[in-house]
Amino acid sequence: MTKQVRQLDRVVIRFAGDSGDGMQLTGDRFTSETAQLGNDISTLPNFPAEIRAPAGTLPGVSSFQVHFADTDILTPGDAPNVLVAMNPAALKANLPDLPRGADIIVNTDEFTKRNLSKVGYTDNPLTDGTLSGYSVHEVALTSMTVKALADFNISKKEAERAKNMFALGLLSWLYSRPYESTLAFLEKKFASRPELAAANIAAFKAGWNFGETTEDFAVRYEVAPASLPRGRYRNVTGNTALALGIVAAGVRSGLPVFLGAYPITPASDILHELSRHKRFGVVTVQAEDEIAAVGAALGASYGGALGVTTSSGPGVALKSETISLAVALELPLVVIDVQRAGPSTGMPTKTEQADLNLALFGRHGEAPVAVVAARSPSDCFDTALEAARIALTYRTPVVLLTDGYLANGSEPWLLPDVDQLPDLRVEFATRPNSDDGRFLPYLRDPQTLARPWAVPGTPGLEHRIGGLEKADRTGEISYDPANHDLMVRTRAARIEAIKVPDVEVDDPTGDARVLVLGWGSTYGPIGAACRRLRSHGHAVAHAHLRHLNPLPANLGDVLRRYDKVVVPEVNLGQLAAVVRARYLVDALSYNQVRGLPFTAAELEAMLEEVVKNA
Amino acid sequence: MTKQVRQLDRVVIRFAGDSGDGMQLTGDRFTSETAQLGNDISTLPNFPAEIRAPAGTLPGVSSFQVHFADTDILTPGDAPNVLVAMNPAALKANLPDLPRGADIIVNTDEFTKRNLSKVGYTDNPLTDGTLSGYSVHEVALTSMTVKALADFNISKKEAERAKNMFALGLLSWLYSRPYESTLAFLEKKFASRPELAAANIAAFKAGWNFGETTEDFAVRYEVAPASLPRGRYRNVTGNTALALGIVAAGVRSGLPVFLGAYPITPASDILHELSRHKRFGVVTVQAEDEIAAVGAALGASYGGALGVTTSSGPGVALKSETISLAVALELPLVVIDVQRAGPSTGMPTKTEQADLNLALFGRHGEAPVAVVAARSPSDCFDTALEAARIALTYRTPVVLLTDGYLANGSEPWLLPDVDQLPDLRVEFATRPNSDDGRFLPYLRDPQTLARPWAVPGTPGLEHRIGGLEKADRTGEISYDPANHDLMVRTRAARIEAIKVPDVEVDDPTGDARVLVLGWGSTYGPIGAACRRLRSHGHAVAHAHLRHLNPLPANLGDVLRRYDKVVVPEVNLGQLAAVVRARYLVDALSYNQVRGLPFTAAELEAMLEEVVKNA
Amino acid sequence: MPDAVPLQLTAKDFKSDQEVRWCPGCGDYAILAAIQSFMPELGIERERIVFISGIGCASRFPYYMNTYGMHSIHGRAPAIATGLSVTRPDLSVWVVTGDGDALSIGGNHLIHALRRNVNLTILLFNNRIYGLTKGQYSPTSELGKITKSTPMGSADTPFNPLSLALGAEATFVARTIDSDRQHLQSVLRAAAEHRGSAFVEIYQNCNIFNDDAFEPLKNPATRDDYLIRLEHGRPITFGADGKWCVVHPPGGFGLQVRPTAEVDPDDIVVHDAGVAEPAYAFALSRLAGPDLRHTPIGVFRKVERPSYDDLVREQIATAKKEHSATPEEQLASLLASGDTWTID
Amino acid sequence: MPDAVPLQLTAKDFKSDQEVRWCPGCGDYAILAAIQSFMPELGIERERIVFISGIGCASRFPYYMNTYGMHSIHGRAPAIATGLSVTRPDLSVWVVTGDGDALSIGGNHLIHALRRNVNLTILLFNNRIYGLTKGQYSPTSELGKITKSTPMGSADTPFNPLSLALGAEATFVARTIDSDRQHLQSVLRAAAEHRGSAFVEIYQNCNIFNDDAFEPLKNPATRDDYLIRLEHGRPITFGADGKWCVVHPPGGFGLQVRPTAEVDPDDIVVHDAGVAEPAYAFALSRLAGPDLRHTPIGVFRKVERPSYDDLVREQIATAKKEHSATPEEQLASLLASGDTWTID
Ligand SMILES: Cc1ncc(C[n+]2csc(CCOP(=O)(O)OP(=O)(O)O)c2C)c(N)n1
Ligand SMILES: Cc1ncc(C[n+]2csc(CCOP(=O)(O)OP(=O)(O)O)c2C)c(N)n1
Ligand code: SF4
Ligand code: SF4
Ligand SMILES: [Mg+2]
Ligand SMILES: [Mg+2]
Repeated sequence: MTKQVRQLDRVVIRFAGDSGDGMQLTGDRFTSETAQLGNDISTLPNFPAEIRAPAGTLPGVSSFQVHFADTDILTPGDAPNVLVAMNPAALKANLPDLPRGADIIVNTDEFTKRNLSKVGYTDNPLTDGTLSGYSVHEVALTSMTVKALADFNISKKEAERAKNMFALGLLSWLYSRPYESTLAFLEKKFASRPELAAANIAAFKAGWNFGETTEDFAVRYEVAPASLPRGRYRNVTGNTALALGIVAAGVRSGLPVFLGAYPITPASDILHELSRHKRFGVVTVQAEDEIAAVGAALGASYGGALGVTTSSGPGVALKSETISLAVALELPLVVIDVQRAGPSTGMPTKTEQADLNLALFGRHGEAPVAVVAARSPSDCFDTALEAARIALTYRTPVVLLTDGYLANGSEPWLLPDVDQLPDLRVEFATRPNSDDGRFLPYLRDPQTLARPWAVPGTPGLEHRIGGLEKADRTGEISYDPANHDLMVRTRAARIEAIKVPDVEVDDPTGDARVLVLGWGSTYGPIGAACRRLRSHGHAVAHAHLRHLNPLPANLGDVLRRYDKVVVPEVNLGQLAAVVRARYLVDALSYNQVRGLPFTAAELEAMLEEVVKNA
Repeated sequence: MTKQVRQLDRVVIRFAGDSGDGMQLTGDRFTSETAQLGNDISTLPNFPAEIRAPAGTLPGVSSFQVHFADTDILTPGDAPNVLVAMNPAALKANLPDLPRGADIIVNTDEFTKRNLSKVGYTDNPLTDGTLSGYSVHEVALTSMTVKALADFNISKKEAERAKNMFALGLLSWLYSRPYESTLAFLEKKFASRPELAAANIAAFKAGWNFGETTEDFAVRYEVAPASLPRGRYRNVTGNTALALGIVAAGVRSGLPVFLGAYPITPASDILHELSRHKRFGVVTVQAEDEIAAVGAALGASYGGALGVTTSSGPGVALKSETISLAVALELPLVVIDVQRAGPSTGMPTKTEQADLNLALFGRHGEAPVAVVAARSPSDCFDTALEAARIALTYRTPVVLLTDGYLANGSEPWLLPDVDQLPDLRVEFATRPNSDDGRFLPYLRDPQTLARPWAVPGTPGLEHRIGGLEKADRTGEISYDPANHDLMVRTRAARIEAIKVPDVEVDDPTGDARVLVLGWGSTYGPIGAACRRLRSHGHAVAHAHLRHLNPLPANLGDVLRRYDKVVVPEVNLGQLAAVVRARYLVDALSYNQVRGLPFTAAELEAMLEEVVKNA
Repeated sequence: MPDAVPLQLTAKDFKSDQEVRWCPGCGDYAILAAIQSFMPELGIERERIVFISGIGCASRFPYYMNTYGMHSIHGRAPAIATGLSVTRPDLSVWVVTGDGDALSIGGNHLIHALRRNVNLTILLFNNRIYGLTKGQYSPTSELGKITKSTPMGSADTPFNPLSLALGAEATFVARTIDSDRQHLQSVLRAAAEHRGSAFVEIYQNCNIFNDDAFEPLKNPATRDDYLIRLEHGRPITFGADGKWCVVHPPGGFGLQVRPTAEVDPDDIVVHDAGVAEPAYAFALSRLAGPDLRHTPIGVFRKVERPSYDDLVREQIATAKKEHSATPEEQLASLLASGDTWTID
Repeated sequence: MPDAVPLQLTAKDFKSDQEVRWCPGCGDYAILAAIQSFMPELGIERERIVFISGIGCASRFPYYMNTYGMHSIHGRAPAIATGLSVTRPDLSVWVVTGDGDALSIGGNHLIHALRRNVNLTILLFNNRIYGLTKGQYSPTSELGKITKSTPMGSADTPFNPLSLALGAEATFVARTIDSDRQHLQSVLRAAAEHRGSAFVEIYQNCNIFNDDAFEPLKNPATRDDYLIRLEHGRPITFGADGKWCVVHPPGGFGLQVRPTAEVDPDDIVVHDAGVAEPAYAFALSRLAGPDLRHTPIGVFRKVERPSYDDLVREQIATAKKEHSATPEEQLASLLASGDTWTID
């Protein structure tokens, strides 16, 4: 029987199940099928908190949300249109996020008394009316999968595990996804166990066919391709893009990359990824702690490598003293902070933007560093290159801020042309730089105010540097009051002198009176909210900062051009305070600190108020 | 022969010599003789940089400046009226600070070819006109001392060493100081070596008599007592006052004091002082590093002690992650930062105010703490008590900022009446605090928003705390988005809710249009500059902050009352940025970062400009 | 119930109301159960027992104990516990830590706690992996270990935690294993009795990221020939009816395993945890090979040395003895010490 | 002069233009002179030599060497040097540190550098005190030490730096003393030859805050009976015409000093720095008493083990070998890895 086909412009699906149910993989596959089809995409995984919980419990729920559309989109979507719930825990944990009317596909096999009680369901939600108002599709995913795989000689456990492929097949059918890449993927994944590959493929097809045949799904959906810029795309997470950006920085600078890192959620994957690219001369050292990690990176920079260190808040705090040394030594250093919810251990798997103050002000003495932030998963690639450019050109530590949302979220990435990437080559000092034939390690380049990078091994430039105050030009230890004042101001001027592009303002109609100023991962939700407001006839402008220190030269003018400036942040107003202090503009701070990204909807509602009253 | 006696209202004397010449002791003694006489006093030692330098070299110069007057004074004085130079290095190092016309007393014995060349004097400054314009008194201090002590059976070295007492005797005569206390001091100091005591006393008297008899000193000076509040006084340095304040906090709270510290200049003396007061139940642990030091202090607080940790910038930076834990645990903790010149190792023996940002913002996540700062050496005592009050009452980390200038500077201190000191007694939780008989470790006091302090050993209140986000009231681990937002805002509200006194404004005429806002050790120079301006008929107001977080409730109003607000800081404008962001007042930032306190003169000059153009 | 805890405690009394959240099958469960059922033996009221941990799977431990507890930050538990132990002699303070927590980021605090001999019982759950952060190698992972962060194998020689502790002047050093509750409890017993720092390494299986790391010590086929149970005062023999023994080759250094049959019984090393000289325990700590063959478990070393906190408190007591005045009076005279003068 | 440094270097070539600023009489002067005059022996160009230090009096060392140098921050030199050594195999990297710098705040970095066996020569100037901060006790100060921070005496048992290093898997461990230039240089020679981490403790006199700490080892009246000079392959005897010797009591553990006359020559321990088993060097490290009696100096241990940085570079080399394309080409294919799709 053929089914009715309905066109949709956008869909948000959330796959949810137990940690063991392979929801991340299922989401990944659906995402890549969807990519093949040319939709724009944004995804967001949601892992269980640090510690693994017993199977079937609420803390054990893992989910993956994918938003795809026929236009370009900016966020993984506020609320799912479809929830795939592999067990009662997944249903209970995700139901609150579901708008009435949404579709729910549940794996009925798991709704046993025992499983229900595990999550505190006294009655069965499938029958007690809990789900009234939703369109529920009850599917015996496990048993149907097992039945479908009866003839394969694989264990029962293995057959059951394939249920996620059954679900994927069903959803792929429902949204008319091309499945070739998934079949290929499964072949590859289970290359060593052909029967398992075959079984999973069979499960996938069984799911697809189930959709085709069952009465339960009367309509089938299609989402037309989005008109995105031409080119080759891949889907990429923030952590992967960041790691690739570091590799690219090594290639484009011609310098070896040294990563000193100590594992920490959600930054560890950068270490994992970079440790796999040794062929690029990338050295990764898992240090004994964060202090050693940044110390080793600084030592490598001293030797002429691109020193990089990655961590999250607690670890970055520990690096503070050594970053201050790097400020005094004036050597390149890239410090990556994948922010998570604090203070202290906080909620390691949850996102937050509350380390901006730490990056800007978290050192003793006057120790200014450059600070940049990425706005989207794929932007992490460009931001990494920009951080490396600043570090290498200006011989300074650069703090690069991302967060858990960017780190694990993904989006399609238009692959850059390698030759078009910035040229990051540097010149090491090779000969004395003063007329009297002496080498002056703190004699500066008049443009960049950078001092020469004279690496050990260079004959005739032997010199000593350290954390004590240094005399201008000679770099010798100096306690001279005037020299200290000069050096303190010079270190500040060095950072202010960094050339950064003007901030662009997205103000289509040009007559907006309210400006929304953001930084980092709020780019998506703010952008989406502004679009919605405009679609409702409200004029609103959006400026988003990549450079947080120094700030773009035009920022002051931009801010003063608007009657009202709103700064939404996933902290208590850290950027707002900076711009208020700097430009004396009465920037309004809007904050939610829930360990989650903003939803476009809440920003839209908040901004609508502001716009109306502006 | 009797000499002419001239009355002076104020004198600034600087004793300068080699590290080995005992200048600090000489200055201390002169100071205490002066105190006995009832002058107001302010002193400032200047130690050679960390590493000891060879004798007679410039880096080896050590000096002690004492300012005394017949009125109350606020600073050690900008420039000495009298320089006592024990060797060529001392002369060369200090001459630049000397106004023409000043008196210079030099120890001619040390002006040998060898010593001169050591400091790069080709000719003898005593003869080559270098000192024209100064009134120079050439005194053969060493040889006269040795001669005077010929009959004592002490070594030649010991006799020579007594030359500082000769100099002290001379200066004591010159300024008509009472010397009984010094003689008593010497008796005590050399109790074990009576002949040495006698010799030093003899040297002192020889110096005194030399003044009486020599032609070179035609006039003798007197400085009348100042009219200071009645009471018992002692001279005290900032570090000592701070340590005594901590001891007092222990006594007044009835809690054992635990100090976890790792030595660092200029904070080490607090550890040394507190380690001598074990009879008050003060436990001092020299930890393996700063992280262990603050950790141990936090552990002690957890157990019901007053946990304190002392350090300077580099060490405080290292404590950041643990302070963030203390914010999450909501336990009392006093973190003392004796600021020194940074960044990195900087100039350890030099003063600076550049750790304010670190104290306010130097932690990952939203981790607000209370911040207070001392304004003068004796004020360190009161500030320590205030830090303890806030920590104990509100169960929060408190950062107490002083600096090298306060730490080593001294002034007369009107001894407080112990019973009048604040009552710091606290109540530990002893029983469950919820109706259902459960103990809720994060159920707050409605006034203070403090949670109960339930120390181990309390039956029935067994509970677990940690760095992960906690559910409101129960304190159990929570990843709930709304709860995190609530807790983040509550931790901020907790600090904002701390009751701190309004800031007082010193605006005698009440018609000033310019307000000078300061914090910490700039109190003296700013105050002195304002007095001078007023004496020249300029109206200027001065407000000085002890509380930097939370800020006094009236600060906003105060700032808005004036046309112009100037914020002088020994950093690049850290407080200025805070008040600009908070109150949107166009506060003017004035900065000198030379490792030295401001001089009243430079502030006067700067402020005069501002006042004129206001 | 607030007051009056009956001192007849049972394991149940030490279970907190928190749901235990380790992966099913994790060795931590067995250790938790063993400790909970051992606790009553201490004869100490629950409220006087404190567990302080760092960060890691192991460090979740305090949440599951119905005592006082602090889940602190990564690597710092020994430092925090030192502050508590020094100021609260009435408490029984336990540190629970992992191989990364104790030996990687926390290495410095651990060795300093041991040399100071602070009154602490330190339980190191060694699974030779970073569990919580999902499987990077740790300072106890074997050389060449392939993990997420070392796709071509780790390049660092691991620490031998017991050798490190002995090099750091530890007075009590022991090893036990998650799978043998009885042995684990016997070691806890000895550790709890020790005044000063008691360092206990517990081999713990992480079945998710480093499964079967200690398999040869558990597998019936191998364990007898691999595991050496140390018993104070007894000759060191092991294997099926003691077919192996440990000897101390004359002239040679270190210890050796020989077939008991071929050895003069007098030459078999008689285990003495009380040997003042740490060289013996050190030699024992080197006996096991990388393949875990000849792994001694039990108490390697147990010697008396004044504990840091006892000495510190003695000084306080001595200082106090000399003074009879009230604290306020003493404070007043302290403030007024040195030269003072009066203005009136 | 920029280019062409003559490889016939002299001590003078290694003196920087900085005025040396230690207290007159400080043991650091002697060490500096010894090292400057030893350097030419290395046969390495000055520019390929790097000294990295932490903070402390000892750590001022790099300023006085006319090589590359970094005076870093307190305790972190081994970590910083690790990053340099791993990325720059062409350099000779030296770490200079003090007992506080290396063993107090820097303890963790030190023990990890040693277990990794990073190519570093680590010189620990041990004066058993904090010199730069003016005289607090250090982790090597004797128990009961009275200092500014311990007016009633320190309560912590000191580290034995060599025992700690051996417990941390060090491959090269030696001790020497500031007052004996010849011995100091012989130890530097052995250390410089060693591939991996060479750990050298140098007893150094701080004549200001801990004068004569090593007096018994220098005083003609005592030194012969106190100091034991280890020589590889030679029986360990010392004292006036070797009247003392070191034996290894059968059955017993550790080592003992006996009158040579009373000992069968075959029972005298023949020093072998190459013993694989660290238990021997460990026993040697325990020989000296708190009064410094029977203090061995020389190379305790020198064994081969692949160095961390060599292994890391091998992995890089292996990974590179498999690829011939240009970095740009490889990067392009890396970026395009995984599922990609094209929109046109
Ligand atoms: C300062 C800091 N750095 C890093 C982390 C991330 N982290 C948490 S636990 C851990 C290591 C866990 O390994 P282990 O101590 O062996 O405990 P296990 O999980 O294996 O029981 C790391 C690196 C952190 N929480 N804090
Ligand atoms: C982070 C930090 N903490 C503390 C200090 C202060 N400090 C400088 S050197 C030193 C110890 C010096 O002792 P040691 O390492 O033995 O060197 P020595 O001066 O004896 O040669 C200390 C505590 C510092 N500079 N930085
Ligand atoms: S990851 Fe390993 S150590 Fe952690 S809970 Fe799971 S099994 Fe246990
Ligand atoms: S303080 Fe001691 S170690 Fe430092 S320079 Fe002086 S004598 Fe040498
Ligand atoms: Mg582990
Ligand atoms: Mg030292």
